[in-house]
Amino acid sequence: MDLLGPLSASLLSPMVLAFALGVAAALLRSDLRFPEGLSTGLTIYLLLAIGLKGGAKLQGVAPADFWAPLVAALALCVAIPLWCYALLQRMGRLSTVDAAAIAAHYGSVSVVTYSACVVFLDGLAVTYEPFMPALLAIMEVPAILIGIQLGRRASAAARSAAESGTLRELLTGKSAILLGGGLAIGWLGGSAGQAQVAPLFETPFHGVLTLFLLDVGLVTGRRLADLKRSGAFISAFAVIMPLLHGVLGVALGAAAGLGPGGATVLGTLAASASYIAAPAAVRVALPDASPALYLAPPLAVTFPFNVVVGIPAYHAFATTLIRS
Amino acid sequence: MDLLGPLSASLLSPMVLAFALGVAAALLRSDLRFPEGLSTGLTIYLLLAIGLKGGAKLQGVAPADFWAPLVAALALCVAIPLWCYALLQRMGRLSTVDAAAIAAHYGSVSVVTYSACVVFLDGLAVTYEPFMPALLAIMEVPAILIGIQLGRRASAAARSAAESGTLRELLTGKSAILLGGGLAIGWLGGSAGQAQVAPLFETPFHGVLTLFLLDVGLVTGRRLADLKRSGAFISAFAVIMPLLHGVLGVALGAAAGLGPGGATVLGTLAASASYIAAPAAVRVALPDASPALYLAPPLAVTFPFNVVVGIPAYHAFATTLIRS
Amino acid sequence: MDLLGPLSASLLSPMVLAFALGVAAALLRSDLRFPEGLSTGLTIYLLLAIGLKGGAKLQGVAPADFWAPLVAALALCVAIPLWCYALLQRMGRLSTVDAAAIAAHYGSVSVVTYSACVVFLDGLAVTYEPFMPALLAIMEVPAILIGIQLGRRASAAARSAAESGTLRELLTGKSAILLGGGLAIGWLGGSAGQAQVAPLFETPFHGVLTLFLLDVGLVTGRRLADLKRSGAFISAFAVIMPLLHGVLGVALGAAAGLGPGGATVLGTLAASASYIAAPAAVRVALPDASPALYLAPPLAVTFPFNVVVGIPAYHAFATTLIRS
Amino acid sequence: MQLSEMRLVTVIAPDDLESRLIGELKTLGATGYTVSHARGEGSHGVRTSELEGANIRLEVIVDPPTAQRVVERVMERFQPQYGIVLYVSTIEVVRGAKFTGGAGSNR
Amino acid sequence: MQLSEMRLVTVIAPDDLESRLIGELKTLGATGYTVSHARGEGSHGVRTSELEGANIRLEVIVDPPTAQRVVERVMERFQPQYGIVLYVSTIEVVRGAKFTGGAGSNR
Amino acid sequence: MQLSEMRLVTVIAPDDLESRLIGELKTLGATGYTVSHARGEGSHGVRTSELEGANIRLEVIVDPPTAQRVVERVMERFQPQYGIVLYVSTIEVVRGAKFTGGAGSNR
Ligand SMILES: Nc1ncnc2c1ncn2[C@@H]1O[C@H](COP(=O)(O)O)[C@@H](O)[C@H]1O
Ligand SMILES: Nc1ncnc2c1ncn2[C@@H]1O[C@H](COP(=O)(O)O)[C@@H](O)[C@H]1O
Ligand SMILES: Nc1ncnc2c1ncn2[C@@H]1O[C@H](COP(=O)(O)O)[C@@H](O)[C@H]1O
Ligand code: NA
Ligand code: NA
Ligand code: NA
Repeated sequence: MDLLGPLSASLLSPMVLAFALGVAAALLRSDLRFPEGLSTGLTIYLLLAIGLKGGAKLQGVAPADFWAPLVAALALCVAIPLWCYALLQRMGRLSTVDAAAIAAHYGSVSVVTYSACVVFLDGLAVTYEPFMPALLAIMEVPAILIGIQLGRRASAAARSAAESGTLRELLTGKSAILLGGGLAIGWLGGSAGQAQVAPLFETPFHGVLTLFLLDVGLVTGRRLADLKRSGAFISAFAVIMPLLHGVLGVALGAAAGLGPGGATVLGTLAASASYIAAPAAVRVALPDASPALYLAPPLAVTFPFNVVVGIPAYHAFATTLIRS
Repeated sequence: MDLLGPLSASLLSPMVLAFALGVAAALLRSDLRFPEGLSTGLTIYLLLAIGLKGGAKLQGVAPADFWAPLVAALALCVAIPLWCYALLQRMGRLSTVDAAAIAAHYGSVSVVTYSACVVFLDGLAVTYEPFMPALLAIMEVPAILIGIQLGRRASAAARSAAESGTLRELLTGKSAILLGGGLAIGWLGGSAGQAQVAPLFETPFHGVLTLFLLDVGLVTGRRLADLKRSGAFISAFAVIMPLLHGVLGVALGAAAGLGPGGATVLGTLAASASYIAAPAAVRVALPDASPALYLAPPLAVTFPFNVVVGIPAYHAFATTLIRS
Repeated sequence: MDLLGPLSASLLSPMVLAFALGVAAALLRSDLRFPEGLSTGLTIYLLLAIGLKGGAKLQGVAPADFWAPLVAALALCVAIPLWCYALLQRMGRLSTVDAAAIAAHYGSVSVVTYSACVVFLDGLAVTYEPFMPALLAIMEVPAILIGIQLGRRASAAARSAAESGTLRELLTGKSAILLGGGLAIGWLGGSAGQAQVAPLFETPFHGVLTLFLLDVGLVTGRRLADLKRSGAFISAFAVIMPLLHGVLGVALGAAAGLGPGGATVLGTLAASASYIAAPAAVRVALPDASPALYLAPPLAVTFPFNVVVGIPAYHAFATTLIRS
Repeated sequence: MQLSEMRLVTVIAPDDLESRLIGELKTLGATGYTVSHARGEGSHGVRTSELEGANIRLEVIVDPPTAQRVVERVMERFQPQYGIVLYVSTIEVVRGAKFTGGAGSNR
Repeated sequence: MQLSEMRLVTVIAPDDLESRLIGELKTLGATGYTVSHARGEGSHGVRTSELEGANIRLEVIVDPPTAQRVVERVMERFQPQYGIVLYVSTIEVVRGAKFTGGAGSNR
Repeated sequence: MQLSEMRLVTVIAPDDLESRLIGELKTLGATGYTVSHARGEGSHGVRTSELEGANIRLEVIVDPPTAQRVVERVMERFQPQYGIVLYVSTIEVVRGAKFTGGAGSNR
């Protein structure tokens, strides 16, 4: 299989380059900074746009097609945080609460990585099942809850923060409201509704993602030093685990009857580590956990790894697995 | 006449659903919040976009066609605040200043409701007179001035705030500058000018409105408790008066020679209650008036009522009246 | 030559009218104000958009075509600040540091004026060399450095601010990162990359520029009083020098082998005075210089002059010169 | 115009805690509060963006006993877990009654 | 470095009043001011969005007599109608002359 | 809860200087800082927009000797060139050790 074509297409996409520009600007100590209104506005846009588009596609999905992939997705969401936690604690020798926090991030999913995957598949004209965005929304939450429970057992601070980090708080968090609400609006409005909002929420989506990734790059660049401090184990973890999760996700997807496109998306979701929903939840529910440990690896290692190497690889694996 | 088709089309439009999502998120105490830069940016966009589009259409309008609808519109703008004031004071037993403040809001017009009406008509491929956006801009101001004068007679605080709330201040307010200035730019630039800005100010308009309504929904949800506190009279007022004003507006529009589309728009304008321009003006000029009374009813009752029930009804009435 | 057609097209373009609306609103003391998030967001968008579009065009440019115009551009960038400085100091009797600051602004280039020129040429379907946006990015920096060096010799405050205003700081400034980074992204991504971001960064560009110019107009209106205070010499300078620089730029462009479109752009760049990059740099590096002197003339005189009179004139001159 | 002394408690806290902090303040009898957006750095690292979380700067004017209660509540319920900085200063206001627990509001 | 005492008047007011408040401050001899955006709640309800109106937080450093005049003017002309909170504190600055009415500016 | 006195230095400065000011504060031993966006006007004219430049409002809580050093450094290195306003006030904090140079951080 030719991996170089897609790889260079990924590497040279405006999205990846904007991320790299942001990292470079931060390392060069540029005064470029996104104001609050812009950063938050971009996040709101992306979450809502993904929800709306996904929701509109949901119309006409038969529950019968949906349940097997749903089970596969939930299995991933439960298993990934558990073994990440064990690994980080035993082999990585991280404190319980840090291990739990990182587990929550890697068990949850990244909407930006998901978008990069969709862009990649669209570029190859590969289709995927219409319920994948719904899986994205569903997969965001469980691992965060699991990670929080794991961390809470060990941390007095987290226990006394116990009124937070509950299911209720997660389901009313910005991320769930926009993604879930967007899905509902898209689904209820159907293609007629989507046609009305597409010129804002679909056509320029890729450009907005590029702008957002410039901002993500700025944060990542500022956080690179954290990575160095947190040691080689974490950095290795942030490459190896996504690869394993990606392969596993593709395999489970195939077993659940997804086509190559859908299996690639499921692999990508499994491989991705959250950096919008999970940090916001963990910040409040596991305040003891160190942001240096849970923010930098997803941003600085896993995200670029997935976009540049992972997604093409998962797709290559999916086509091999499912075609044969 | 079939009212259900348009009704469900309205109910399930992304705009209305986004508003509902915002209300739900606020009631669930979600942490979703639009930052200042985004909220204000959306307001600036909407006002300017409506102005620009309306202005471009004004080219080629003959004054002869315009004067009768203008007189109808002005009559509505003067009469509505007067009778609302009387009603609220006598039957509603509101204080003078609160009655005056609410009268200003119901006498003025809502640019968002106007936009919803235009979207509705566009969906049915119903045309309307090209000078309707100009009427929108004109109808924004008089009722606010009248309401302020009514309130000022009674309130010492308002009198000592007298250097504000003047015609000059209203005409240089954000809302008038953007709407009026947009009209002027659109009119001077004509269709060539409009072609240059349409990809920003027309194509994605509906999507931006959807995003804005999510924010409006958040405010409305936070304000729902106000509504309960202010009693049943106000809530009934906020449904019944718009219906009356809508019917009256359609009838006057028909009498002034408007087609069914234009009469629907005039009815909608009459029925709508301002929640951008009027609150800003009243806040400064009638500081004694209670925001709980003048903000919640237009947002939480009149706006959704008009969008879901009112506009289709005014349109049904207009087609009956004018076709026959 | 017919100058009136293009002139009225310029005067009545939404861009120019939005600028005028902003000036009028500020003079009327309107409460219209762009929040930080919106203003900064618009600046980031414009710089990045110009970079991206320019970069994508760079693919396939032969260095052989590029070097002569590059030399012409650099010559302008070095010469303009030097003679502006001399003139302002000797004839204008300005202090050394003020003269140097203004020289930096007029020697550097205005991305907004550049955009207006491109819009003008596109309107006439006149093409220009694909490397003009790269020239824009290159021409931004040198004159600022020269101006700062000139000012620093005279000002103790500037010398003690010496750790700033260095080449490094300029090259990592927001403006250079976005413009230069955009060029790089566009160039690496090529037309495939550009196609992905064009719906955000190209299609609505003109509309965004219009919105931005409304904000620029607001600042300009507030600054008009500065202009009056700073005397007639500066105002005359702000009209006459651009005209000279424009003519010179066109002539050098023609000599360097540019077509009429490219020569018009080079003339416009020479004639334009920076109001994004230069003020930011001068503020830090020449803190003694008076913003009233270096902000108002580019905004309130040179920019509108160039857009309304200058660009059509440079183009007329370019077509005469190069056709014959 | 007669000025009287009150206490101003300023709390710098992660913006995620806004609604919970405000809830506590109201329980303790604060008659109002003012919030603005802030970035910052401290022992819990940098807080300067949407992704990393940002701070709020919460100001509440209260009478001295309430100030003491606010300090205690925030230090007990929030400070041990979250990166919160809190400081108190004495200020002068015109009508002190406005700021004393529920009673004496100026409306 | 020698510090001298000055008065800091902080005004929390509806943002609609910004230009009028600043006009008054200048009339009273303030040599400058600083404004930031704020949200808040008090006896006049919640002010937290574009539609509901938001607050500004206006700081002005002045000498004690000017501070007194600012307090009086704001309390007389604005406070009775509008929801305004104002407080005064004593601060230390380096060159006090900068803040004393018109004279002594550092430029 | 025991409160102890500390010094709060507030610096209003052009936002372009943010990273340099923060660098200095860290060198001088500040354990943290808080920044918010501000507009303003003073002897250097209006600073109220992206084009004209805006201000930051930088707060740093330090012990009295560090406060003195911060004041001196800012006044020497920045104030002469740039329009900077700086003021100091005495505040009360809960665990003063958190704010004393490097040592005593609460994490
Ligand atoms: N010494 C300080 N002076 C001013 N603000 C501080 C200081 N230390 C911490 N902060 C603020 O309080 C927040 C939490 O502090 P910390 O718990 O030390 O991380 C930081 O993000 C800063 O905004
Ligand atoms: N006790 C308080 N502490 C701090 N800020 C307050 C307090 N009370 C009111 N405010 C602020 O002042 C504004 C007007 O107050 P009010 O007139 O009480 O509604 C509110 O929106 C708050 O931002
Ligand atoms: N008297 C004052 N009170 C409050 N803030 C001030 C005062 N004077 C100046 N400032 C602030 O400090 C900045 C720089 O001041 P200046 O150097 O006087 O221009 C201004 O933009 C204001 O934000
Ligand atoms: Na995952
Ligand atoms: Na109305
Ligand atoms: Na130039």
